[in-house]
Amino acid sequence: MIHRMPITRRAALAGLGTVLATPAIRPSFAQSAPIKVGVLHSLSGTMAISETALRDTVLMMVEAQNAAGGILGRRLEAVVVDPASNWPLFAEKARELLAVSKVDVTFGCWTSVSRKSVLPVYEELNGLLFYPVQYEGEEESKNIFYTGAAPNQQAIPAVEYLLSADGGEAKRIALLGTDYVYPRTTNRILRNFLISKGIPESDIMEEYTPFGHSDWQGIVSRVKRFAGEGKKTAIVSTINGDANVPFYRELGNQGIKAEDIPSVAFSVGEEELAGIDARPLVGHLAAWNYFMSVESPVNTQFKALWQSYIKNPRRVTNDPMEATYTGFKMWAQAVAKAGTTSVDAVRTAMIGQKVDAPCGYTEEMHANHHLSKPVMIGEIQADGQFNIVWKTPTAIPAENWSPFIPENANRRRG
Amino acid sequence: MSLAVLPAAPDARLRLGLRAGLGLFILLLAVMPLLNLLPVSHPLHVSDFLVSITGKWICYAILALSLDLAWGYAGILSLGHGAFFALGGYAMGMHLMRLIGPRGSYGHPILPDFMVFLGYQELPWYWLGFDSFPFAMLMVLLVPGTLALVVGWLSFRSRITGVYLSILTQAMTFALMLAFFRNDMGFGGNNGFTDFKELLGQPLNTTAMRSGLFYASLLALVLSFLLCLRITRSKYGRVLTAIRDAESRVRFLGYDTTRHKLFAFVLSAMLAGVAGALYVPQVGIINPGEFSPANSIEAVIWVAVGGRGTLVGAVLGAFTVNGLKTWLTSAAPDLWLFVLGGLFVLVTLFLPKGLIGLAKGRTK
Amino acid sequence: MKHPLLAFLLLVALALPARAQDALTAALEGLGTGFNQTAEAVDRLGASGDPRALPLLRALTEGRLLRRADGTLLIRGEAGVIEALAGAPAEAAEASPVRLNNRVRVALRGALGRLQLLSPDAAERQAAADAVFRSRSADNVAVLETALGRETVPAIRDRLLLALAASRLMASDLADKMAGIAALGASASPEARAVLLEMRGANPGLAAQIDEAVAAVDRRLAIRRAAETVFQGLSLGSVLLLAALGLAVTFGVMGVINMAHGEFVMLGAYTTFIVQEALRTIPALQPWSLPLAVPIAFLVTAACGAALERGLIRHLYGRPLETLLMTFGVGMMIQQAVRLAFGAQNREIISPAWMQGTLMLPGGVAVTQNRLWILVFSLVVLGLTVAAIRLTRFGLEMRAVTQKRAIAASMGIRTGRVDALTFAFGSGIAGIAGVALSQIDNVSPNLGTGYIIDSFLVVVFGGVGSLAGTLVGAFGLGTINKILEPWAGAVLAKVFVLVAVMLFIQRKPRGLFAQKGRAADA
Amino acid sequence: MSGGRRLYLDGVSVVFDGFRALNNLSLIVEPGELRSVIGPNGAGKTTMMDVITGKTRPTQGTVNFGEIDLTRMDEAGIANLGIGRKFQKPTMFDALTVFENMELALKAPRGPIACLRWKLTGGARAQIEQTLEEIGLQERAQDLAGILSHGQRQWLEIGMLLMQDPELLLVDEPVAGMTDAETEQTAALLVRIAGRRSVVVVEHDLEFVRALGRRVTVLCDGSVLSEGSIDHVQNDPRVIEVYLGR
Repeated sequence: MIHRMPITRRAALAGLGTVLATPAIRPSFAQSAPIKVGVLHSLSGTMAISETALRDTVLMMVEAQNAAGGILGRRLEAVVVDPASNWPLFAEKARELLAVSKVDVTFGCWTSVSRKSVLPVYEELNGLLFYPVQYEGEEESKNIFYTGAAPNQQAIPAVEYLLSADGGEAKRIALLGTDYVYPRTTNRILRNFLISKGIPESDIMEEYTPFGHSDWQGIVSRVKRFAGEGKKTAIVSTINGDANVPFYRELGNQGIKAEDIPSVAFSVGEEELAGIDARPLVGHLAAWNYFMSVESPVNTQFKALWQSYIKNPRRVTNDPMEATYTGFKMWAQAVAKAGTTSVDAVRTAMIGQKVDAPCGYTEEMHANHHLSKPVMIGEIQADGQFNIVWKTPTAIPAENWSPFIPENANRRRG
Repeated sequence: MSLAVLPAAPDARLRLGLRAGLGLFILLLAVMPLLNLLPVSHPLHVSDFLVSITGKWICYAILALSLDLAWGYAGILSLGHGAFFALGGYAMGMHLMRLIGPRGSYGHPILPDFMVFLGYQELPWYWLGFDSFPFAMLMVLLVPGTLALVVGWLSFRSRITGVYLSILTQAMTFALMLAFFRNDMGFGGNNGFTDFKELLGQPLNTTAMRSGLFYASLLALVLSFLLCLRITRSKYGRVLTAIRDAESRVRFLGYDTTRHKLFAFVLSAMLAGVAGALYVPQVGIINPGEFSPANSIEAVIWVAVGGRGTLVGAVLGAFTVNGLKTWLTSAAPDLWLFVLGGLFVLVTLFLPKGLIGLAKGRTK
Repeated sequence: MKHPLLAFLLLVALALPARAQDALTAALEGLGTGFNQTAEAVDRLGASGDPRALPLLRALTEGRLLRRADGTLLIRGEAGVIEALAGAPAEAAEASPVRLNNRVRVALRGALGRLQLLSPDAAERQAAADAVFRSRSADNVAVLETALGRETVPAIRDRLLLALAASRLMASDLADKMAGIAALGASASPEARAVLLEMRGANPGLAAQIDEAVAAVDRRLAIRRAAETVFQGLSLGSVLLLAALGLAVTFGVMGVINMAHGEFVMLGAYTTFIVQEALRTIPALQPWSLPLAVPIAFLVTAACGAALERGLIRHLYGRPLETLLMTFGVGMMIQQAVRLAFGAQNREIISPAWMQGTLMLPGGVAVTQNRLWILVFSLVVLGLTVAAIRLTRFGLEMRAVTQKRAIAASMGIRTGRVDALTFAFGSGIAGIAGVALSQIDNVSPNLGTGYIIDSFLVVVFGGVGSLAGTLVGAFGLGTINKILEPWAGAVLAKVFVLVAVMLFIQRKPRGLFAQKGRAADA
Repeated sequence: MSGGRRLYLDGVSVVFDGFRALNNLSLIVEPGELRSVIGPNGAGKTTMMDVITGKTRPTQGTVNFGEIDLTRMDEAGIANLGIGRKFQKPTMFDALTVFENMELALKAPRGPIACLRWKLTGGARAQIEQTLEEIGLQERAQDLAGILSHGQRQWLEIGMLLMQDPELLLVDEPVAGMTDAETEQTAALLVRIAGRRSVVVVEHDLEFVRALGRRVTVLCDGSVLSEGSIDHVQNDPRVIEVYLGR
């Protein structure tokens, strides 16, 4: 890609520079230099599975924006780097994007840890990061815009649904998750929430597994046993992308039908299901703020744009991609409004931006740097798509500091 | 200078050349933070990024040195050195976490954020004392050292060598990685530690502090280089080489090879720990990923690329491979793995003595 | 007292369709307007006991039931679209499929169950029995008794009896309840246990009897659960065995450290994917794509192995550590190549029907089909490997070369060729492992990385160069892991096993089945 | 080195999975004695040395050096007791120079720290250079041991043996690959050494053994077949049977 040449040469210098310690790069911007959009998603390593699609989404948006004449009459130029699913490398690459490539905005990160590792860099160098994935909340940085869901925009409504008549009036809940901060925090929030709903501790099961866990026999049969106590049981899964395939396989093979033990997942989208034969899973649930099956004009555009860009009519879209799309649109509007790409101006311009998102709702960026989002519950269909069985009437604002974490009461604001 | 250590002629010229080169290189590194102070427009200006990333590479170079001591000289191919590096890093990380104090987002006076939202009530016992800098520094040495002592003693005593030792050490770091991923361990699980605020009363994200850490690392590099030099030049160094080439013969000369190897292994583990400790405040994060076996293997490969059994080679390798990696992950995000993988293949196939070997070939 | 009425209804249903027609149309009221209305309508259809509701309900489960704005229901079939009850051909225009949710599914299962209890097809009757058991309501008692009256297949009878017991338990009559409790207590099914516990709250008076029954069930279940744990251990062991077997040859026999072994496994999995895609065009062969993939995967990875050995590894014989580093580099490249070729996303592997679901072993031990197959498969592969090494000419030459290279050479064995073949053989096994693993793990470029360390440990633990050792090692570690898991948790269990193995190797550096020879001195 | 210790083997057997390498072997080597051990291949000569030097643990039997039970010690410990060994196949450290090889062998504290602190004193150098003289390698002092000829390697190893200043030398086939002249020198050297130290020589070359002209022990199938002067054993019918019978 030609548009990546300058950074190539500069980075080449950087590489040599340190070996020979030659004096390094002086940034020399031409007058109407392009607006630089950093892309900080893993293209190799364990997270590549999820993140490569987001890289492509940003590139697609950049292309589209340029086709539409760029922003402020300036061309957009994507700067792609590969942090290789290596968290310290994320920090390094973030610094490189900001200090060397001098990007005006960055779209990136998937896992919480990658975000947490770049956060200090963005705050120090006053950069701008758009983070497109649902996460555990408990964070608010002036340099980050969170376009994914906070727990109250995904987890809690989903569990409420399970407890409702339509969801099957679950009385016992098995919280299964990959052992990292998002599931831990989410489950802590849910535990407190469930207790507030009158479900006793004894009817809550919590199990954690390592990343990419592939042997689910034991846990699934333990869940079966847990469900065998004569109370309607449901599974709440915060299992991370990669481990879901074997997990659902095991569910299917051990004959756990959605009618008996429904499960609702927070990290399983169309992309993950693309990896498995979804027939045994029909009826299991996922909670997101967007499904590919949403019927809205914007979504139709979005899907068409994506499939033509990726040159694959069967390629799916998913929630984080939609969040990326929405974030990008907002940023473009904010830059246009601010009339400049300077971070502080854009940051202020961002607040209150509205975008008609593919999810069919108008999402707004609030002062807490989080979006108001609708919550949707989808049932897995045989074709790996979701059939939306429930959704909030309106987009609901994010509670990134959950009221179900007691410590938030005495949290120092700001 | 004794007859014995007076080297053969061509080697001498080379070694002198390398020394000079290294000296010059260190000098250049030393001035980088100063050049960084120059105005951005100045032709000699060095970017913050370059400085900070070089600081990181210096830590890697120390790790490479420690590995070279164990592998290049004592013939102990440890595929678990990443673990010692990470443990040193964690010790430092725990100190930095304690220093955050009430500045965490929950404003808890003692507990780090991750403990707060995981509902910890008080600090686990093994966190006590890490608020004191000297104690933390002591742990930076002791924790990796002790682990090396235990694993090394068990292995060397039962005469586990070669690939068996490699596989064993690899299993060690793998087990540690799994363990540290567990949030119940009280080390922040997958997220590890991040968002550090200060060290020794100085805020971390200032240029002054960054150059401070940079020089500290550079000093550590020079010192560990001299230490390794002292060791390898001594008779002990020759005993290690002898053990590497014919361990049983050394035993028949009356040397307790277990003790000798153990000494080298523990020392090398401590060096790795120091490297990790300097690394963490500069990259601003430490997490279980550092334990991943791939990291350890990569470190071994730096040494192989530079040239095992030559200290300069280890340093050279660390800088070359990492420089290449940084460049390629931006310049060719899709292809860098090919280039790096290819490099490893070529080096092991055609440059058994590494880049230094190449230079040697020249001088002859 | 509803049962007589019901029995009557049933007869009527069979006798006088015309009369039933109205009842049925009445029952359909509201179906498809909302989830709740649909569920209620389905319940009514089930209660009606009219078999002519069957096609409609089936259509609903399979999502072939359409609803026109005016409320008329249509069924889409092979023949085309027809009106739900009348059966007259109809226009599908502006008709949308009736949507389901779990609540409706529950209702459907009950209703279908009731209507199929008397179906001529045994499989259907069995499913029906289970369904009725799950949906258990006192209304079912009569139907079940009728069904029991006719049922001849013992397996189905048992299920019917359970269902009957469960339904009795729901009845208001105390005697019925007691009978139900007794029957359930006599069973050894977790479901029965669940039913009992569920009813405990509703019948405080019967708490004692229920607890007794539950205890009885638990006693029977205890053994079964132990057996299931063991199976899980063996299953995990079989995975380890498959992953390690190739190494047992390349590392164990040849003493070559191949860090790209995991990538060969991954290549095997991708070959499975390619074969499956290739067969999409030939539906007849679809279910056989997996068996077909085995030899192909073997050949593909074997070829890669041979290339790797001839091209690179052979230059590094006697330098195992360098080989280790070099193959690590190769692994990186293979992984990235696959990532670029197939994309980083997981690839979908369809499990053939015979590998899905659970199998009930005698004694009611439930084992998952795919894992059972993999267990069997792993043993077969092991057997073939042993046979190849012990019985074939190639195996003989292989052993000769690995034991006394020079002498073998002097006897006219082309050692180079044997090395290549041996390595190819080991790599091929890795490929086969990939085919099996594609059934339980992600088919992604990272597939292999998860197995490499475990594999090496298994081989070393079992004793380098000893296939028997690899076998024992794999199953031993797998079982220990699964026994630890319940109380240590998945992660700690693995950590414990790793540490245990490390300590064991310290004690016995040569592993369980010590071996002498070239590999052992590596 | 007056009043040295005697080497005492009694009823020593070594069994490698079924095969008896040593079979109830008994042998006594007096202080200062020079003893030749001969025997056909597989007689157990090398195994005997392995047992003495701690490389192999005897399945049964006692191995004492003076009062000390060698079976309880490891190679290093035994070597430090003053039992030096020269291997059948000369082994040294090819990556080090001849001088460095000698330096490593030189009797001195063996601990890591001690080695780290070690300074090559004038005395030590003198000692090394003198021994180099004795074994005729003073010219090669700075060459890597790896480039020496086979004969020179033999010499170097003998030199290293001397540097250890052992009380008992176990010399395994010292003259293999040596010229006749060298062989004579070696014989002379060993004779010279003996008296101050006890020496056990394992050799095929009967001429060499004759040249040593001391007490000879004939091993066969892991136990002593015959013992006495060279003439005595050469006339012993069992020995003849063993040697000529094959």
